[in-house]
Amino acid sequence: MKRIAKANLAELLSAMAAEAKLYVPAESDGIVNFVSWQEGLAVELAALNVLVPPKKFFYPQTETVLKYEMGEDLQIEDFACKAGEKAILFAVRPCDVSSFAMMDKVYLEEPPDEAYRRRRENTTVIALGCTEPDEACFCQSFDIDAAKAPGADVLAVDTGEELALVAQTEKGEELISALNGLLSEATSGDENKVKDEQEKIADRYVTSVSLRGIKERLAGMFAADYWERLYKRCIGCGTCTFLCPTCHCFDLQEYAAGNCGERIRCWDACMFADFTQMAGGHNPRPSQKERVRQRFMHKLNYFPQQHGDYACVGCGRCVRKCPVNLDILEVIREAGGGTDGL
Amino acid sequence: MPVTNEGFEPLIVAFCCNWCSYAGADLAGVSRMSYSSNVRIIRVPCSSRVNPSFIIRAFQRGADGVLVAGCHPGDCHYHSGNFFTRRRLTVLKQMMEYLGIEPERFQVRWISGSEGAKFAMVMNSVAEEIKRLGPNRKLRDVR
Amino acid sequence: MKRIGVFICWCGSNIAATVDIDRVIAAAQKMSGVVYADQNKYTCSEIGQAMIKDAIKEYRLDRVVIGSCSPRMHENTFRKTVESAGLNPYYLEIANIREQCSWVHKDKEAGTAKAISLIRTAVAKAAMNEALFAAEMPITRRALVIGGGIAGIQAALDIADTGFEVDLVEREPSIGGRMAQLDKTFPTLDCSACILTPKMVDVAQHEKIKLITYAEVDKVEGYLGNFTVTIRSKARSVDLQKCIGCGECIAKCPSKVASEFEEGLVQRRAIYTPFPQAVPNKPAIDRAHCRFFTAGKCKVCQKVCPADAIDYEMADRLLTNQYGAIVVATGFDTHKLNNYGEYAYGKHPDVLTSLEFERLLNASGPTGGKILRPSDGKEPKTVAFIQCVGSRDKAKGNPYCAKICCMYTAKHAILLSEKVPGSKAFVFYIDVRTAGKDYEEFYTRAYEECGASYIKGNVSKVFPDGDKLLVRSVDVLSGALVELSVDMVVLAASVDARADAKELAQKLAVTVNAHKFFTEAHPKLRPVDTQTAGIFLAGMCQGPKDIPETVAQASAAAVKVAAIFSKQSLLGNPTVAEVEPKLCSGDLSCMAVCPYGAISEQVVEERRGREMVPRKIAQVNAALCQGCGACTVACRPGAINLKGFTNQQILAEVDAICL
Amino acid sequence: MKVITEKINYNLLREVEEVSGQKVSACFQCGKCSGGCPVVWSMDVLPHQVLRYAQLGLVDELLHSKTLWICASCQTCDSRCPRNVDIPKVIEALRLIILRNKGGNYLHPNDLPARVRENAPQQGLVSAFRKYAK
Amino acid sequence: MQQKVEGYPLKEYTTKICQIAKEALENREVTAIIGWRKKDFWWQSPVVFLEDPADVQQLVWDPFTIYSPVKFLLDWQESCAAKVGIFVKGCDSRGINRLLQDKRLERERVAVYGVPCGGKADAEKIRASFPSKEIKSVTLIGEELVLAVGEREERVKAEAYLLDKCLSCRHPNPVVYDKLVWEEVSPRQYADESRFARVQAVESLVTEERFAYWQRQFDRCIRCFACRNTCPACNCRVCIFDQAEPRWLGKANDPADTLNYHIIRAFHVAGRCFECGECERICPAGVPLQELNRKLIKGINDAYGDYEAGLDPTDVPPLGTYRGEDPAGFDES
Repeated sequence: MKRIAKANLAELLSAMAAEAKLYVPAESDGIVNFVSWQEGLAVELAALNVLVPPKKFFYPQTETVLKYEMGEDLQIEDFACKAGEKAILFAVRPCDVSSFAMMDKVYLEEPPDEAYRRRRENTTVIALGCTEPDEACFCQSFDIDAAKAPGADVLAVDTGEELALVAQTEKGEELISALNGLLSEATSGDENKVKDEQEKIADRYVTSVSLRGIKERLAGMFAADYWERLYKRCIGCGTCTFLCPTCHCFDLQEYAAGNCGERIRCWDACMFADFTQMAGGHNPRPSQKERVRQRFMHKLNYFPQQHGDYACVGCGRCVRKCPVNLDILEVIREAGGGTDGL
Repeated sequence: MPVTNEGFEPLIVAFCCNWCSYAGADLAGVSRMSYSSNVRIIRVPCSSRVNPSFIIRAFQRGADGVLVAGCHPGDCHYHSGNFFTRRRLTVLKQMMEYLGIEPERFQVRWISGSEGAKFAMVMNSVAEEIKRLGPNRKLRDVR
Repeated sequence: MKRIGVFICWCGSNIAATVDIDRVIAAAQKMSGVVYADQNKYTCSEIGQAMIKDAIKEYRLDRVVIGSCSPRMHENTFRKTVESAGLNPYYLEIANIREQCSWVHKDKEAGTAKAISLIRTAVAKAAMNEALFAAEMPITRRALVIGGGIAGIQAALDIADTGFEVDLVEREPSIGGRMAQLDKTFPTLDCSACILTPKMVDVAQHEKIKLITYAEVDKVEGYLGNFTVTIRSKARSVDLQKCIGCGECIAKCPSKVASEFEEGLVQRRAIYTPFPQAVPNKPAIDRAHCRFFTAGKCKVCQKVCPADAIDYEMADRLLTNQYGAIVVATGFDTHKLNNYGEYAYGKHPDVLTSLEFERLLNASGPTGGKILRPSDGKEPKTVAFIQCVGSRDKAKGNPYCAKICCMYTAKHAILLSEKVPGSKAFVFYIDVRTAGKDYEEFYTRAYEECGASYIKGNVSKVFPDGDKLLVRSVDVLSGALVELSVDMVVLAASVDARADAKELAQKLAVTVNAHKFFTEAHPKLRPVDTQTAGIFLAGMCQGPKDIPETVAQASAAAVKVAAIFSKQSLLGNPTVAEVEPKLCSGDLSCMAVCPYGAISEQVVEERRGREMVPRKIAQVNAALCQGCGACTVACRPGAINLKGFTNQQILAEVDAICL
Repeated sequence: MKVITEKINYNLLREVEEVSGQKVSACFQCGKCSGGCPVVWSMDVLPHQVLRYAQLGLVDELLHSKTLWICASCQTCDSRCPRNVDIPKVIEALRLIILRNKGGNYLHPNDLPARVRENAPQQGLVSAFRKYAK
Repeated sequence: MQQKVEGYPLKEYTTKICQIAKEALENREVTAIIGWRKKDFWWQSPVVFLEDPADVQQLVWDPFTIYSPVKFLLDWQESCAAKVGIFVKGCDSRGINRLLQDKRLERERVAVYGVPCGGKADAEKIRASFPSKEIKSVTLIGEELVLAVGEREERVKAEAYLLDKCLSCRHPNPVVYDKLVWEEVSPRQYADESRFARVQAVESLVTEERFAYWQRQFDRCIRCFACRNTCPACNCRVCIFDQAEPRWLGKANDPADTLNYHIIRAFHVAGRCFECGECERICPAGVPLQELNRKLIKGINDAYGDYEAGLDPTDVPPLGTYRGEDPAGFDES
């Protein structure tokens, strides 16, 4: 374990930026997002979750897949093999770190998504352990220890005046050793302090849900009246899906002009009316009811069936940001374990 | 004038109503009035046919300036079309300027079928202004 | 994929001199969808057109792009060319590489680059061109003429003479209008009645004309070829079928009221015909002044009627008829002189309007054609004619020139000198306007031969001065003050649009100008048409004009009507708006901006789940739509599109230009 | 009198219109003003001629005319003018222009209290200027 | 002037609302009620749909009954033929007029219960002063906000904790209703001045600063369409932005296309936006959309005469009409 005074953070960031493209959480107009770090930028360490989840670094909202030109012969330029600039993500919260594992199940399963794989491989993730969840945080219910982030390359823990840094992977070791000049070795006192901080958090949650039996309950609920009641206040925006660290559905679009064209991949949201719109006009999910059902079924039933895990990390973004307060907490409580409100 | 604009040939999309401004352009041609070759005309039946989306699209695709030209108020071939144009495009123009787009980028002018000289003059002055501004970067698509 | 053919015209050297045609052809061949590109020295020539037709067949072209002169020049020519080769004429697209390229750009490099860009744009649009077909509409071959003055009479006769049915609606009990009030007409001094009365009789006797007097238009619906008009036939209280026109009732009627026809100079009865030569020459009861209708007893007319034609129970009737075209000929009102206290009109009996003076001249008028002073019945020896009363007066009258006053005043001066020997006319004018065949000569005659004194000076005030009238003015030309003592003053009152012109315009969905004169479709080239297809204008209702102009316009309107009626069916404009029902929200913002009333609401049945549900959406009447496209922008979801200029086409053009 | 190029003051019309706020160019010389003027008998230049000279830019004719000082601003003319020209205002403007050209008024309008300026009759003011003019 | 505000504890208001809903359902005047209920946290009062009179106890009126229930009427009306009862605040009621003017609502199929509103609370402002996790409840009593925080009760001046949009609200009282739930309140005095304050601030910047300002705002846009979907003026059955042929808006989140979206969205509500401010409030990325909407309102008012949307459903919005003598925002020579 290494440590550095928070007062010297800028130096550390500067050194990291020399290693790779560095992204840090920063505030602008009241909104915290991951942005590219540059000298003088104030890093926001107090905020829990940034607005747009860091999945965007592996799976950008918009990316070019290929470009082509039609002439005598067709020329195609592939962009996937160019993806993956060396990068460091600093201060990713443990729930978001957990989401990477979920995304990996989608994009790294055979055949892997080349662009995603390259970005994932070339990015070093530094997690920032949480000490104080807010009322919308419920990662604990998904067995995520918010103080720790086993999936991260490096774990940072805020001990007040200092940050403690623990390398957890080979990539992490490399980074730490590269930064060694700026770091000092942690004492056993520091280690105890970190341990203390990490232990406190378990009791600081005010919100939890029981997932017991939810997958099974939902399996039988496809035709339930419940959805009829639930969907009514959904306005079909993409807030929940775009802000969800585990939502991963995309659309492919063609931007053609004359004899040239570009194919792009961009985030899409199952909440949108045109998500399942087919060329002939038919839409297998004709109303918001089917769309809302799809989202929660996917998160709590289909995804666990396919991949063994729920597609939710309890980050609470949807709880905080849904304009109509229609969130996964409500669905788990009403449809899931322990609650008989159906 | 910034040095970077030297040699810059802007692309200007002009939506011209068929009855007045397009006819004005024809008259400028018949009268052999030379004007900037940066202008490309799209013929529409009436200036009220010009959807703000067309204008934004032109900027997105790389136009450096957009002009909408129609009959003078009261002379509309369709009686009232340009009165609606006037309100709509006033609102659009105000908004674009508010969002930080230079006012010269998007212009609306009334040019009648008999104003060939005015057509040529307007085209030249628009081209001149856009040249001075330099390329449109604010509204241009990245792809 | 479309198979597009591109044809570049040299236009001799007009295009070829500043555009490198070979390079344009080479570029066109690489454009998406283009399977053939060629050039011709004169594409509009027979050889050029043949080349297009051959290429369409040989290369199975389904869209054609021609780079040539302005589409405003040869679009129709080339549409026919592609049509004769079996394609829809709207598969053609023209790139204007002459007026908007070769003629305005001197630099060959720039000109060539622009020509390529214009061709590319036209190709992009052509690829999205759809086959368009003009809607075919049946025609009701019956015309409605509104107004039975000389304009309406002429229009009705001319339409009827081409063999089509006409209904002529007149508000008053008789047709004849203003012209019937006149004595002589300038510049020939023809007797007005002598030339008008035969036409009135022709109208009454024409088998194709149905005369509907004492009636007004209530409601107009429909469009060119298919108007539905409701006419309110006012209760005449006299059964026209039974009435023999003997006049017994008029003679015995006890109620008297100022005669409108005689401009109030004499009185008429409550049951009356407006004038002796009325057509139909059968009376009507003016209920507002009839003793029976106002006081509840009398019925003298009923008692004396030998034909039992009086019907006090008669009510207004609504007649609804179909018409294919409408001619509006509602005439004018004379300007009210309330604002001109300085001329003492209404304060002194010998101050008259020109129309009142006209009645004094008329042999069937109140004085039997003698010019006599209303005050004492004596012949006036000196008469002051004041021009522009209410005309050219933006302060308190009409800003426009009434056009006829200069000429009728010259006529009055001439007639005065003829009827009152030794008399003297003073004409106070601002400018004298005599544009018209033989008009200047007529005016010259007034001052050269008939002794009229023309004084350039607007009269400032008329003072009653015993049995004389003191007229104060200035002679602008000499700078002398003028103060004349005259026996009579005649005011050339301006002409106004009918007070209710705007109401009628709204019923007809046509427009009026600021002075309530009906607006023509184009001030130069379509002076008879309105903006609404199938509705035409004749006479003063469109603006001040004299009798020959009125008659000419009426005949022109008749030809326009006949031209419509001579067609088998009507072909609409194919570039009309069209609603995509799936996208339409039914909020009808489109309707608010349509100047033609072409958009209405319709209910469609839509499948929702297993049931069919009704929903209101917009629909376009292709017959009324003129294709401006204002609606397409008002429609936020883009549900209403304009054929020939679709959103898709224009966006494709934008994209191609910016490539 | 004769109108020759040198005599024409091209700024006069604009200046008169600016000072008077009246559209002098709207006058089409109908003479109705002159015909009705109660003091016209004593004028050397008739009201319509005043407007004509102003239109033509004939300064001298106006400068030396008595008419400008005879006009009583009774407004008979402008109540009848078909072209909406307030002739007394035009004449007032001409008086002002002449007085200005003479230069150096003893009394400057700004010396007057604002209330007097607004409410005093124009005639009174003009008299004051003339009286106190150098 | 002391403004007249909600005078008694909110519990009594809630009772009133429940009572009206209960009667309407029991008397079968309506088959359903749209109102607000309380959810997990103190700051959540989402819209609720009730059909059973026994459920009306769920209804609440509290400082967070912010979200407009109005737009749900569109879906409700399409899926159900019966009459529905709806509680509306001043801003919501203008949404009703919006839908009526757009012919998207049949007035006789809605029973409108108008709720005069003294303003709603801004959870962010409260969180800045009190620990969110410890807040149990927030109540508005008179001009005071009463918070139960942990075990203690805190009383603060409400104005400092109200939503900005409520501070510039001109019509706190419903403008259309069948029944007024309680007596009207008077609008805030300073509403007029604050209405265009932010617009004027941005207007005073030079072109490049304005562009930088808006670029920073739109950069955060995630293209979730929440602003559109929440807006009662955006009531098209198929939004132009959702159409594929032609594609008016690219799906890639490109800066120029985002600008395209925001320009056209604002243009489509020009003269129709009734200033409920929900687009801005619910924007997850904090884009100040109301500033854009109000700029257009200001421009239209200045050029074509004052017009307030959502007050009279029978008039024609400013862009659907014209006058011959209209001024133009461009060179008309």
